[in-house]
Amino acid sequence: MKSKKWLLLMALTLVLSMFLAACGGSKEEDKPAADKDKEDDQATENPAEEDGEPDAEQVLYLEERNAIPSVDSAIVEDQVGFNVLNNVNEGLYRLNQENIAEPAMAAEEAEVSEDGLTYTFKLRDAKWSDDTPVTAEDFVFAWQRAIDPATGSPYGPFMMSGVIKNATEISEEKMEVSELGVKAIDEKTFEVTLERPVPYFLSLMSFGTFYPQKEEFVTSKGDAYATNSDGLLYNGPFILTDWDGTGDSWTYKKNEHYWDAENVKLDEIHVNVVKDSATAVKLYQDNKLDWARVTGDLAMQYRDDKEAVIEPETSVFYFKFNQERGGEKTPLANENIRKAIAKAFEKNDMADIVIADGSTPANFLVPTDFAFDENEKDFRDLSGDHLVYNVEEAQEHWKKGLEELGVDSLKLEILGGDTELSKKMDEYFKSQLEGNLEGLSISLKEVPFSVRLDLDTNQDYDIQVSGWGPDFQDPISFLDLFVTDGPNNLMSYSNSEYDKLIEDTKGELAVKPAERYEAFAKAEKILLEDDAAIAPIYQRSLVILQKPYYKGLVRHPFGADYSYKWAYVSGKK
Amino acid sequence: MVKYIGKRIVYMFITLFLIATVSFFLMQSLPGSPIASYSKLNETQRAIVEKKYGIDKPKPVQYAIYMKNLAKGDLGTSFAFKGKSVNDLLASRIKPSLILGAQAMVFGTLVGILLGMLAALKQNTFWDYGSTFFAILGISIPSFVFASLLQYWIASQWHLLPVGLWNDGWKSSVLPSLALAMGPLALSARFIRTEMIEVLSSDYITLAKAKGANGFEIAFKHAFRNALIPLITVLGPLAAGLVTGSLVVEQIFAIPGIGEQFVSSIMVNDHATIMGTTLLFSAFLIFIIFIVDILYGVIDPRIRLSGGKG
Amino acid sequence: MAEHLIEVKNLKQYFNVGKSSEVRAIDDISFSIKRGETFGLVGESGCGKSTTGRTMIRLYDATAGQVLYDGLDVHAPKSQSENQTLNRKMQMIFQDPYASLNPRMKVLDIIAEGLDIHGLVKTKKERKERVIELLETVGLNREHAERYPHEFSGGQRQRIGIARALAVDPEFIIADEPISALDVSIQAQVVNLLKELQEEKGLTYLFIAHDLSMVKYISDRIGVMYFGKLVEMAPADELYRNPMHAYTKSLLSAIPLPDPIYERSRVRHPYNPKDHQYGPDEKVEFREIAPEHFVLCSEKEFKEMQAARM
Amino acid sequence: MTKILQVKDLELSFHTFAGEVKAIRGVNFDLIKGETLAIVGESGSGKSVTTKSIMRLLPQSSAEYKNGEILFEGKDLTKVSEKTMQKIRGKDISMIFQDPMTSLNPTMTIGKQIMEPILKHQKLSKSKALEQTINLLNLVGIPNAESRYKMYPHQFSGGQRQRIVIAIALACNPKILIADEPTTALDVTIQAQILELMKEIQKKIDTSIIFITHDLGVVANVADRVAVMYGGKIVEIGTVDEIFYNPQHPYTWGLLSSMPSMDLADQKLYAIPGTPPDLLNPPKGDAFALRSEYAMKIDMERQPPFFKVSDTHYAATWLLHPQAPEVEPPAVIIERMKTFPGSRYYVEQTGGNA
Amino acid sequence: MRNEFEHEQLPQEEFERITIDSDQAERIEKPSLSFWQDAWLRLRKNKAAVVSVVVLLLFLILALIGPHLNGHAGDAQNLRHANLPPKIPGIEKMGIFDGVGNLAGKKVDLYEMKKVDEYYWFGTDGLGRDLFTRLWLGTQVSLFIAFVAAAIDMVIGVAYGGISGYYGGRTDDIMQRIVEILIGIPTLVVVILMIMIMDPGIMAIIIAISITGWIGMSRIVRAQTLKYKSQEFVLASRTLGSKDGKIITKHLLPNMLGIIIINTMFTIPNAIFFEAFLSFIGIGLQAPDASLGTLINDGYKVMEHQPYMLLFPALVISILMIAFNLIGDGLRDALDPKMKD
Repeated sequence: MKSKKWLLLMALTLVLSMFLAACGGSKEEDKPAADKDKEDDQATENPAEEDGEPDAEQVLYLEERNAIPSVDSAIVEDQVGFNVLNNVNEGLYRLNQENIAEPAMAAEEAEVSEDGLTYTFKLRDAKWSDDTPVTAEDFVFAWQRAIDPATGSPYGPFMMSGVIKNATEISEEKMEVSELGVKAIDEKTFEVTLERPVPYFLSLMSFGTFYPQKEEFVTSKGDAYATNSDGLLYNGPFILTDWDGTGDSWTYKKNEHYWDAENVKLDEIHVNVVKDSATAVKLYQDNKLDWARVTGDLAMQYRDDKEAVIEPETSVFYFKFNQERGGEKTPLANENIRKAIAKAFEKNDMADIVIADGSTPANFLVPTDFAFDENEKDFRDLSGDHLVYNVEEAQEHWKKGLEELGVDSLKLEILGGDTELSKKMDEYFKSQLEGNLEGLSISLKEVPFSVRLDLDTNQDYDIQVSGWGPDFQDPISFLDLFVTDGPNNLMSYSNSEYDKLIEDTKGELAVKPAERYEAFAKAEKILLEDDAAIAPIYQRSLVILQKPYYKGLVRHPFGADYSYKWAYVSGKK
Repeated sequence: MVKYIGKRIVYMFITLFLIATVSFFLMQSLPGSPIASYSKLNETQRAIVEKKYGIDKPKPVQYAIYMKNLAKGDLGTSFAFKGKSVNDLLASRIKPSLILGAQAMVFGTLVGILLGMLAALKQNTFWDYGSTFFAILGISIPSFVFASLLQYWIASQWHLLPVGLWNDGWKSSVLPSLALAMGPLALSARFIRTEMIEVLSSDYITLAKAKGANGFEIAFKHAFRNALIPLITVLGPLAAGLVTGSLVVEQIFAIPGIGEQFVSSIMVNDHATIMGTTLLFSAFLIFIIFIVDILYGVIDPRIRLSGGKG
Repeated sequence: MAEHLIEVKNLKQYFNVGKSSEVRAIDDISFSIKRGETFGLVGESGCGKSTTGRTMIRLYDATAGQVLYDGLDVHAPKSQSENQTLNRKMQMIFQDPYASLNPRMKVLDIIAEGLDIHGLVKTKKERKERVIELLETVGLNREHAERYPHEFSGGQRQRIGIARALAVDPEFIIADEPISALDVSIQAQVVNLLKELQEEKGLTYLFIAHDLSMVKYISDRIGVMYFGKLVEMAPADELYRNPMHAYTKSLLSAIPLPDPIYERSRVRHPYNPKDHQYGPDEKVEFREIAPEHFVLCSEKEFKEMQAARM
Repeated sequence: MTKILQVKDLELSFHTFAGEVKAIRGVNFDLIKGETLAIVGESGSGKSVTTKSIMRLLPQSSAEYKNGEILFEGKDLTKVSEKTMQKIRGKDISMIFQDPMTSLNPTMTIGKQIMEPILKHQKLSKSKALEQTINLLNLVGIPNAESRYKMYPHQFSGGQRQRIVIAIALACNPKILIADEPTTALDVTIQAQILELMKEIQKKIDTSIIFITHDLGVVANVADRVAVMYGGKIVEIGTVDEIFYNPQHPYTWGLLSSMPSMDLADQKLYAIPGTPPDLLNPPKGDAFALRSEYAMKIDMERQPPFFKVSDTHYAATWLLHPQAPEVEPPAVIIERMKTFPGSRYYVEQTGGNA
Repeated sequence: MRNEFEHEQLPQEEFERITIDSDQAERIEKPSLSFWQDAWLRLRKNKAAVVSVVVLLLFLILALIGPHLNGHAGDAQNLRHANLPPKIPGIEKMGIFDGVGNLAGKKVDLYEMKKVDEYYWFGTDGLGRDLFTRLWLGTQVSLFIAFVAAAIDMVIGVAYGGISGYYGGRTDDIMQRIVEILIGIPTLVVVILMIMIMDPGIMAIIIAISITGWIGMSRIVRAQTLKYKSQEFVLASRTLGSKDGKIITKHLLPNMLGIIIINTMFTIPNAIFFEAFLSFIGIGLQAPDASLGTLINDGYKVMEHQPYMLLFPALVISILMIAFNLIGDGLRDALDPKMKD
């Protein structure tokens, strides 16, 4: 109890002293199958020092918030699945401890053709867990499988379309699968042909969708492929055991066939699904877990615990303003109304007191500490702040907007999630917006994630609290969302200048990094400052409780969340 | 009797069929498509996936297919656990729930019966008020509040038992079972008390007294069994209550049970799993009610022997 | 105007027809009641005597046969007004003084119910006065009108029940064991009242009872029922003096009288239906053995009885 | 003339939420070995309570012995311990209840129910007890006892159940058998059988019977002596002939004359007016006075003491006080008195109806 | 007393015959009490029930006026005042409710620290809203849901059970088959599904709770109808020519009213529980509506650190449930001592 009192004191002290910078924000409860936004962040290393001798017993107990829906690399679309894949399989590249993609199944850096369209990978002498070698054919098979529409891979077409040659056409059944731009030159040489130069292509290579699959094994398993721990072949640091496909617990065991097995220190990792954060914390305190996420109101209580780690993420949350609902223009089609709302809520207090888990206020779309230009300069320093909280300006816009619409009051609905935190935030928004904008009344609609997706798809909302986590390390991962008719636009926003800028970054600017980043900055300004198409709210952080003896955990800013490859136990009694 | 059982079994199947039908169409009116979460799919893929799951067909056809599969015992394929059969999913989740439920039921009714007997035999004494108050608390305090109190004190503070998870052998099951048992315990305590008091005032108890039976003999040889028989009738509702309780108790104690699974499936619109779980719950409940009816006949000689008449 | 106010012809009342649990509560009985007469119906519990009364007043639909009231078939479909008339003319007094009065209604409203239904009073005042008049008729007073049934003793309640029946000015009253739930001293009050009313208003009674001495006292003619059949019917004195059917004899011989000397010498004649030893083709029917004295018997028995009577 | 049981000045109250109900207000009687004493009275007169108080079967929470004693074999049953009472119940004193449908445990075989007191009080072996059970069943006239003792109560008819209850009561050859309206719920033919059975058994085992009933016919049939109860008191007690042919209390008159006799068909029945007294607030004087046409001033003020009519016959009515005016009983009573030698209306009958 | 008396000499006028007025014999001594007056007397004797009624009334009044008692609006957010512990003027001097919270194992007056002059009687939540006000607003909502749901259950249950029982025969057969099927569906499953299908909110919860909630009532009413319709007073009414409607409204319903009320008394806490349960698993009310369930849900997460957030709503809900149950028990004893179950 003492430590808890101490925590409370700390928490409140923080609140009082406005000592925000250091602490992160909170995090929104992870949703099952949170596909839309694969939230990730910035690779953060544990504060735990890397020194200390590993203990004799190398066993860890971890939690996940959800069960594993699938470990078929073509099918996986959720955080848990990608996380598992990252630790039991390996692609051509793997993010290292510094979160830099380095060759993994590839023996060395890829050879890139001058036009940036052809990548040739030399594979290392790696083996599957059944002691057979990993070959170039395995990549060809896996990638083709992922793009084959019959597979129903959510990420295959999403990641490959417009990147790998003919991917778009194949996914729309306009071409044969075999025409995908991949080729096994020989057993150990794999060649990829791109549609156009893609500057961030190599960072994709660590992404689960691009992992190899052994055709013989996949075919022999048929429908049972990847449905339990025996239904999968492993080429990563660990193998999966005790997973029955639907269960709430599983175990990672060290993969003796892994090429870099000597650097893998952990023998076993036991994972249990714990859906309730309070329970997870209790289990952690009871030493049943060595590591636990702390979400919701609890985050505030624990963010200053001495075993707490705040992991800033790369997920950004924002209001989506729907400009057209049910075929009719909404008041949000009015630019001034959007700007008014975007500037009318205080973000600092919100991050610090309402969310209170270390999350930081966001005046941007592309998160901080995520994308860097060639000079290692953060994209944020290039682009600056947009739509900063400013009541006076907001009220001016509001007055103007109402005049333009010819009304003196508006009733709008905010669509939000049904988690504890989103509800709390929604209430905060309601209070702030109604308080600052006279004549505005907000109704809240809080629904489960699946329902929200449905309403989003049908554009059946006014304002939606939405978020996005990147799948690869490039601003395009965010900015591509809002191009006209983009699959994630779903709010009838359209600005041709913006579209053009984004198109340019994919085309002519693809090989001009500096100009490309400038274009991104300009696009972001149009999206936020000029059009207020969306209104940024915060960039998320995650509070983690981690035992001091748990060392070497690597968190990734995109793709899978964690690598356990380098983790170890040191100093556990 | 055999004829009666046969008839009941037929009724059970009709009931299940109707429940399946109703829940199928209820499911269809749930907002959001079951593959809404497959949002990254393009049109082509979506069409293919819908075809794969058969949800591209008209509703009546889907219904017919579902029913046909159901008749074969096939509950379909989960949408959330990609490509896995709902049968497997439920099978893997039912065990912890059953263990908890059975333990809670046995413990709850046994202790409840004891408390109820105590209250009835010591009517209007401290024991009566005590156990009645306890029963009222048990009925009044929501299971999730009780579960979290147990977890907080016994596990978090005193470290007597695990906080949660399902990997500590029998220890894991103690607290959640206790939390679940509270409802049946309180209900059966109240029920037995009422029944006992009624039985104790009946003529045959007076006759037993007139025979010279002592307090113990009266309570246990004469009153107990007669007070117990009606308790069987509430076993059904009690079992249903366990299902309710298990939803949150499993969540609070992080137990991979079916109740917890049910809530998750609802959150992600996993139609097939929701349907499957609903049917499983219903079948369970119907079966319990059926067993209760049969048991009633077996235990109460009045019904047992007149059963032949139909 | 027919001599017989009521004619019951081949009345049958079966419950659960066609099922294995079929009960022949009334099995083809016929009798008639003259205007102003009291017809007693006796028999042991379950013999069908109450069912006969209830069927006659249309509380049950008859399985077969007819009940003619003043020539009008009671069970045949009729116009609203004919129904209303029948409801007024035939009334019933019930057995259980505790169950026959609605515990939630004041005596005033209980008695006035018939008045209200048939629109016999116009104003509230008239209504109340009529009720008080009725109360006084049955030996109660105006103070009782505002009270609830539970405040009355059994005898008083039974009189309230009579007042309720009288409210609609009936011609024919079915008294269904009206005294069997009352204490001896109270029984006389009720029986006297019924007799007085009969004299005053010229009522016709069907008096159902299992107490033979009271039935004899009040009835002009008596019918004896045994397992749904009328076994003997005769004027009261005749029946008691010359019981013919073995069952009647047995019944009469079983009654203890408040006369120790008689009791010391009373011999009981047990009845065993098997003693009749009817042959397969013997016709067992109602035969008139003496004027107005009918017995259910075979031809052979008939002759024996006649011989015995001589 | 051994007095096997003496009830002296017994007073007993129930505490109900409405107040104290004085159910028994001073009851005195003796029970003589081998006799049948009938207690008659209407419902609420206290007859059942009296017998239950002998057995101490009243709820301890609400019933209170206010005064008096119940002497059985030198012990005051109102004072002995519950343990002692348990030894007496079923062994020395046993009881038969009114409703045979509810007085047997529905979930226990009748054999077990009969064996229970045998095993408890006689310490016999199981097989001996079973043997005795079967004998008892035969005794009370249950055929095929050997096979039927394993059956449950609901498999027997009402009359048979009452026989079984009697068998239970007789299991230990009790000194006193209390029968609380044992035939009220039965049909008249069954009633006759049960009464015969009881008389027969009494002869066999020489037990004393307290027989409670409201049916004067039954009383006339079974009783040696009769006690008439009214309003929580015994108002008249005497031999059966004295009560039926020379009654002294106006209430007894009322009871006897309110029953139609088979002969006097067309005479109007005598009806006792009014309703029994409310024992929550019992009247000050004679409880019956308010319903009596023979009431005197003193009846309203003082409870009458017992006046002796004969050595065996007492009645509690002021009418027997020497100062009381001579009253004429109802005609029916006079008819009865005419047959009783020693009554004031006795008429020597030449033909004699001995 | 039974021995020989010396007959006491008494004044002769004592033995004057008197005539008792026959009305006297029929007089009823007791004051006239209707069934309800009688029940009320009995209920009054039940201490637990009386206390419960008082508590319940108190809570009802507080639910109505509580939100206006201390000048804080239920939806007024003040982030500077977030997460304050309870502080009540007057009582604060006694060392409880003094605004002191635990910080780093030390007791610190958080009000002083945050320079808050106002009093928050039950503290504030994470958005700085006054919990006292919100608690009673929440109680309002919970009670509203419970009362409306119970009323709907009652109306449907009574109608269904009444029709089924009264008309009997085939109607009854069919209606009972339907009920049998409904019983086979786990209530909770239906409730959750209904909530998901409807637009979330108070109405959805009410409908979801009512959708199977009436079954219990209908069974009881049916059983009662079956019992009463063959009672002699109903038969008497039929022989007088009463129409079905009259029989139902004048004879059956008044007699069943007691049991209906009792059952409703048990339905209400059930509905309160269901609402709380749904809120607890996260599919209950929409913010900013608060109910006891949502308040408990908020409090549960932080029970170790801000126990007051859980304590007050949990106390209120438990006391309400206990009160309803005890009143139900009391009513059962008062209205129908013989009633089982």
